[in-house]
Amino acid sequence: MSQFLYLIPGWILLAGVYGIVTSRNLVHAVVCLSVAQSATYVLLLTIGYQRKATAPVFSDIKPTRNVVDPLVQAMTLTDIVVGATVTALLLALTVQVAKRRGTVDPDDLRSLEP
Amino acid sequence: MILQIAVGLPFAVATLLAATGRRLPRIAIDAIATATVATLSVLLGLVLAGGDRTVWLGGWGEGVGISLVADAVATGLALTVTAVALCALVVSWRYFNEVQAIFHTLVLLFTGAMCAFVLTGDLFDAFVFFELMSVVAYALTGYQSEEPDTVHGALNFGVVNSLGAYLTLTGIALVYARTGQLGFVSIGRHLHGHDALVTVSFALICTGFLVKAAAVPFHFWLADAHAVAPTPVCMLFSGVMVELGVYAVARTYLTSFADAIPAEPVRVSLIAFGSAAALLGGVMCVLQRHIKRLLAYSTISHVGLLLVGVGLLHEDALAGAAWYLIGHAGVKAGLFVGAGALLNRFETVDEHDLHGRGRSMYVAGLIFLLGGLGLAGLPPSGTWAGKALIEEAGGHSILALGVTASALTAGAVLRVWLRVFRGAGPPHPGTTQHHDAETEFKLSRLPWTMLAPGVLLVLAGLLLGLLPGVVIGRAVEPFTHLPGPAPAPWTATSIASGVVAVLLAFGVAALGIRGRIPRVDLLHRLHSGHIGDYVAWLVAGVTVFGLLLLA
Amino acid sequence: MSRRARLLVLAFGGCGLALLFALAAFRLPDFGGTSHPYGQRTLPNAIAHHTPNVISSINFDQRAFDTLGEELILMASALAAVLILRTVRAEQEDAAGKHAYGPAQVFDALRITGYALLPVTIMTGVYIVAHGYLSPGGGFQGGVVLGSAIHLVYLSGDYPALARIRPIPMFEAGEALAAGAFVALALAFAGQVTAMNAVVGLEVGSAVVLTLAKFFEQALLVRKDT
Amino acid sequence: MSDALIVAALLLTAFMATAVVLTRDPARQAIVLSGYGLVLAVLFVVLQAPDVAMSQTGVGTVVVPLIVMLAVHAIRRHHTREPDERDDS
Amino acid sequence: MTPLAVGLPAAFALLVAALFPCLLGTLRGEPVDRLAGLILAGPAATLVLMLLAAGYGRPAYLDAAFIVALLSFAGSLVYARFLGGTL
Repeated sequence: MSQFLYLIPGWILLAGVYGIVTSRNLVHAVVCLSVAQSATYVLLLTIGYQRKATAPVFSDIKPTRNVVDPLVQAMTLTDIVVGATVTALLLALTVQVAKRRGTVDPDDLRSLEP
Repeated sequence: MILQIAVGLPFAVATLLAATGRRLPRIAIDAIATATVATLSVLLGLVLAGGDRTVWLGGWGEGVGISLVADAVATGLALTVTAVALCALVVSWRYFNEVQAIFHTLVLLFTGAMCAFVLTGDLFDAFVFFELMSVVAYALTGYQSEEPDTVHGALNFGVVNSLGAYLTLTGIALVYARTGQLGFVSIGRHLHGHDALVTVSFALICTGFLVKAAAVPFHFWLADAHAVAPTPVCMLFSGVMVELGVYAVARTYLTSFADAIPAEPVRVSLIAFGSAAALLGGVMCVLQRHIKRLLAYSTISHVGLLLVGVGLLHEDALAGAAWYLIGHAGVKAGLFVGAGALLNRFETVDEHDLHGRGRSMYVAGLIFLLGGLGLAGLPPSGTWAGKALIEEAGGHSILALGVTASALTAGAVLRVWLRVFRGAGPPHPGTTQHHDAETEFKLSRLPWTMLAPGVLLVLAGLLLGLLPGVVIGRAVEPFTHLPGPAPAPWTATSIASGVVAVLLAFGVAALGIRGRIPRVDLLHRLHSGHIGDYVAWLVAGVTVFGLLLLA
Repeated sequence: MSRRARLLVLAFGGCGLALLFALAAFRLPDFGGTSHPYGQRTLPNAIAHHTPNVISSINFDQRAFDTLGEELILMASALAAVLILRTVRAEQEDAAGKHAYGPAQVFDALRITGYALLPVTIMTGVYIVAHGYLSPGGGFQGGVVLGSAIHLVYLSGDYPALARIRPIPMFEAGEALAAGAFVALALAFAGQVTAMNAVVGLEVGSAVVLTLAKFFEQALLVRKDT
Repeated sequence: MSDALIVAALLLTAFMATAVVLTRDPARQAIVLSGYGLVLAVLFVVLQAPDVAMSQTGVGTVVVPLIVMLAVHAIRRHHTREPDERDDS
Repeated sequence: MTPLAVGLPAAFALLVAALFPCLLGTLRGEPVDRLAGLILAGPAATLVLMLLAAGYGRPAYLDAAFIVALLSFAGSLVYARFLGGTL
C-alpha cells in the first residue's frame, strides 16, 4: 500500500521527459531536464525515510540509531550540485545557440545531418 | 598509495592549471599537461605491473568507504585512456587560440575522470565520475562556441547524456533500496534471485552507459557531437570515452547482477542493441560526405560490435572485446588526426569538396589508408584479432554481422582515401561546406606534431593483433573468473574472414567513388538534430531494453 | 520526424517506462521501513570521528571521494561557463543601455533592503560553513549563500559596483585553488571535516559568483555584428 | 500526522513539477521553478533531511531560476526569427 | 498544548491553506502576478518549516527555515528588479 508513494518520483520523471520531448523552447527543455532530475532527489529520500526517526544530525539531540538513512541524503546533496551545474552549463550552450542560430525553437533549428 | 596518487594527479594539476592559466605562457601549459599525462601512464603501468589490488580510500574499510579496484581490465583500460590522451595533447600543441588554460585543464579533468570511472569500485562513485566525464565532454564539444553547429551539437549531447545519467542514478537508487549496498562487489553479494525490481534497476543503470556507448536507439547524440568537437577531443571521444560505456555495462552485469539476472535475456538484449548499432552505424557511415561525421558513424558501428562481444557473455568473446577495444582506439583516434589535418589545411571536411586535393599530403593519406585497413580488420590488427574471437564465439550470424559492419565502415574510409588523396572518381563541384579551421590560421604546412601521433596510433592499432593472447586472456580474468586457455585468434577461418572483409571494403569503396554519395531520406530525417526526437527514442529504448529483460 | 511520429514514440516509451517503474516500485521495501544497513554502518564512524552531522561525515570523510568528483564537476562547469560564454569579437557592452544599470534607477526601499541584507547574508553563509560539521548545512549550502549574497549589491541597483567587487580572475583563481586544496585534503589528509567545509564553501561561492557573472554579462550584451 | 504531512508534501511536489513542465514560457517558468524549489525544500524537511533542504533552497529557489532568467534575457536579444519581438522586460 | 503537539498539525494546515494557494498564484497570469504569489510563498514556506522544527522537536531544523526566509526574500527581490524594467 505504502508503495504508492514511490510512484510520485516516477511521475515527476515522466513529466520532465514529456516536457523535453514536446518543448518548443530550449530553455524550457533544459528546465524540464532539471525537473526530471529532481525525481531522483525525491526517490532517494523516500527510499531512505524511516518512520518515527529523525535527521542524522546530532547537534541538538543525543546521538541515536533511530535516524533516517544519512547515506541517501549525502547522495542527494551530491546529486543537487551535479544537477545545478549541468543546468547552468546547458543554459550557457542554449544562449550560444540563440546567438548563432537566432532561434531556440528545436523545430526551427536545422538538422545537423548535412 | 601509488594508486591514490595516480587518481589524484590529473585532478591536482588541472586545478593548478586553472588557477595559474592566465599567467603561464602557452608552451609551459602544453609541457605541464603533457608531462602530467605521461607521468600518469607511467604510474598506471607500475600499478598494472604490481598485479590486482583493491584500495579503500581514506582508510575506511569495506562497508562504508569507497574502493579503487585496480584489476587488470580496469588498469589496462585506464592505460589505454592515458595513451590516447597523451597523443591528443601532442596533437593539440599547435592548436587553438587558447582561452587561458581551459582546454588543457578540461582535458586533464577528462582523463582523470575516465581513469577514476574505470577504477572506482563503487556504483554511486561511478555515477559521479560518469557525470564529471560528461560535463567536461559537453564543455569540450562546445569549445568553439562561435560555430552554430558546435553549440547545437554540444547541447544535444548534453541533454541526452544527462537524461541517461539520471536514469542510471534512478537505477542505483532502486538497487540501493533493495540491497543497502553501493559497491559493485558488495551489491553482487547481496543480490539473490531476480524480480522486477532487480531487472528494472539493471535496465535503468545500463541506460546511461548505453547512451554513452551509443547503442541504437540511444546513439543520436554521437554524430552531432563528434562532427563538431575539436580534433583532439574527437580522438578521446571515439577512441576511449564511448567504449567506456560498454565497459561499464559489462562490469555492472558481470560483477553485480550476474547472479541475480539470468544470462539469456541479457545476452539477447545486448546482442540486439549491439547489432542494430553495428548495422545502422555502418549504413549511415557510407551515406556521409562530412568526413568527421562519417568517422562518428563508424564509431557507432564498431562500438555496436563491441557491445555484441560483451553481450555474448562468453570468455573468449570478452577477451575479443578487450582486444577489439584497444585496436579500435588506436585506429579511430588516428583517423580523427587525419580528418583534423584536412580540416586545418583546407577548412573543410566535405569529401566532394576535397576531391583530389589531398594528393600532396602523403602522411595524412597514409593515415586514411592504414586506418581504413585497420577498420576492415586486416590481420594482424587489434580489431581483426578481437573480431575473430567474437565471431568465433558468436557463430555464423555474428560472423556475417562483423564482416558487414567492417566492410561498410572501412569501405567508407577507403572511399575517402581514394577520392581525397588519390583523386579517384569524377569531381562533384558546387555545394561547399565551409568550416573554420581549428587553428588560428589556415595552415599551409602541417607541423609534425599534428600528424605523427596519428601515424603512431594507427600503426599501434594495426599491430596490436600481435600481442600474445595470454596477455588479453589475463586482462579479462576479473570478468571471466577463470584462467582458461589463452585466446588464439590465429586460425585459418579468422584470417580468411579478415581478408574477405578487406576485399569487401575495397568493393564498397570502389562502388562509392563512381557516383555521388546517395541519400536515404528516411535515415537522414531520423537523425534530425531535434532534441525532442532524441529523448523520445531514448525512453523508447529503455522500454525495449526493460521488456526484453523481463520477457 | 514529424510532431505526430515523435509523440507516438514518446507514448510508447513513456507508457513502457511508467510500467517498468511501477513494477519496480511495488517491489521496493515498504515506505518508512527500518532497514538501512549502509546508513546505520556510517553512524558509529561519524560519532567516533567527532562529526555530529553524520551527513557531513559521509560527504567529507567516509565517502570524500564522491565529493571530490562533485567539486570537480562544479569547477569544470564554472570553467565551461567562462569558456562558452566568452565574449567574442563584435560583441561589446551595450553602451546606450549602460546608464540603465546605474544606481539612480532603483526604488530607495529596494536599495536599502539590498544593503541591509548583505551583511546578514554573508554572516549567515559563514556560520553555515563553519558549523557544517555540527548542525545542518556545510560547505556547499554556505557557499551558495555566500555566492548569492554578493548579488544583493545588484539589488541595490548598482551593476558597476557589483562588477567592481567581483574581479573575475580572482574568483577563477580562488575557485581553482580551493578545488585543488580539496583534492589534497580528500586524498592525502582524510577526515579534516572543518577544513574541507571551508574550502568547499570557498569553491562553491566562487563558482556561483563566476557562473552568474558570465550570465549577467550575456544578459547585458547586445550583438553588434550583422 | 507525519504521514499526512509526507503525503501532502509529495502530492504538492508532483503538482508543482507538472506545473513547471506545463509552463511553456521560460520567463514565467523561472518563477514557477522557484516555487517548486520551495516545495522541494519543505518536502525534504518533512523527510527529515534539513541539509538537503538547505541545499535545495540555495540552488533551486535562487541560483538556478536566476540563471534561467538571465539566460532568457540574453536570448531575447538574439531572437531574429520571432515576428512579434516583445521587449516588455 | 505544547509546541510539540501543535506543531505538526499547524504545519499541515499552513501547508495546505497558505503555501498551496500562494503557489497557485504563481501558476497563472502575467509574470508580475506570478511574482506576487512567489513573494508570498516564501514566508509561508518559512512558517511551515518553523512549525515543523517545533513539531519534530528539532531546533536544528530552524537553520533551514532561516535560509528559506533569507534567500527566498532576496530571490524574489531579484525578480522584482528584472520585471521592473531595469534590466
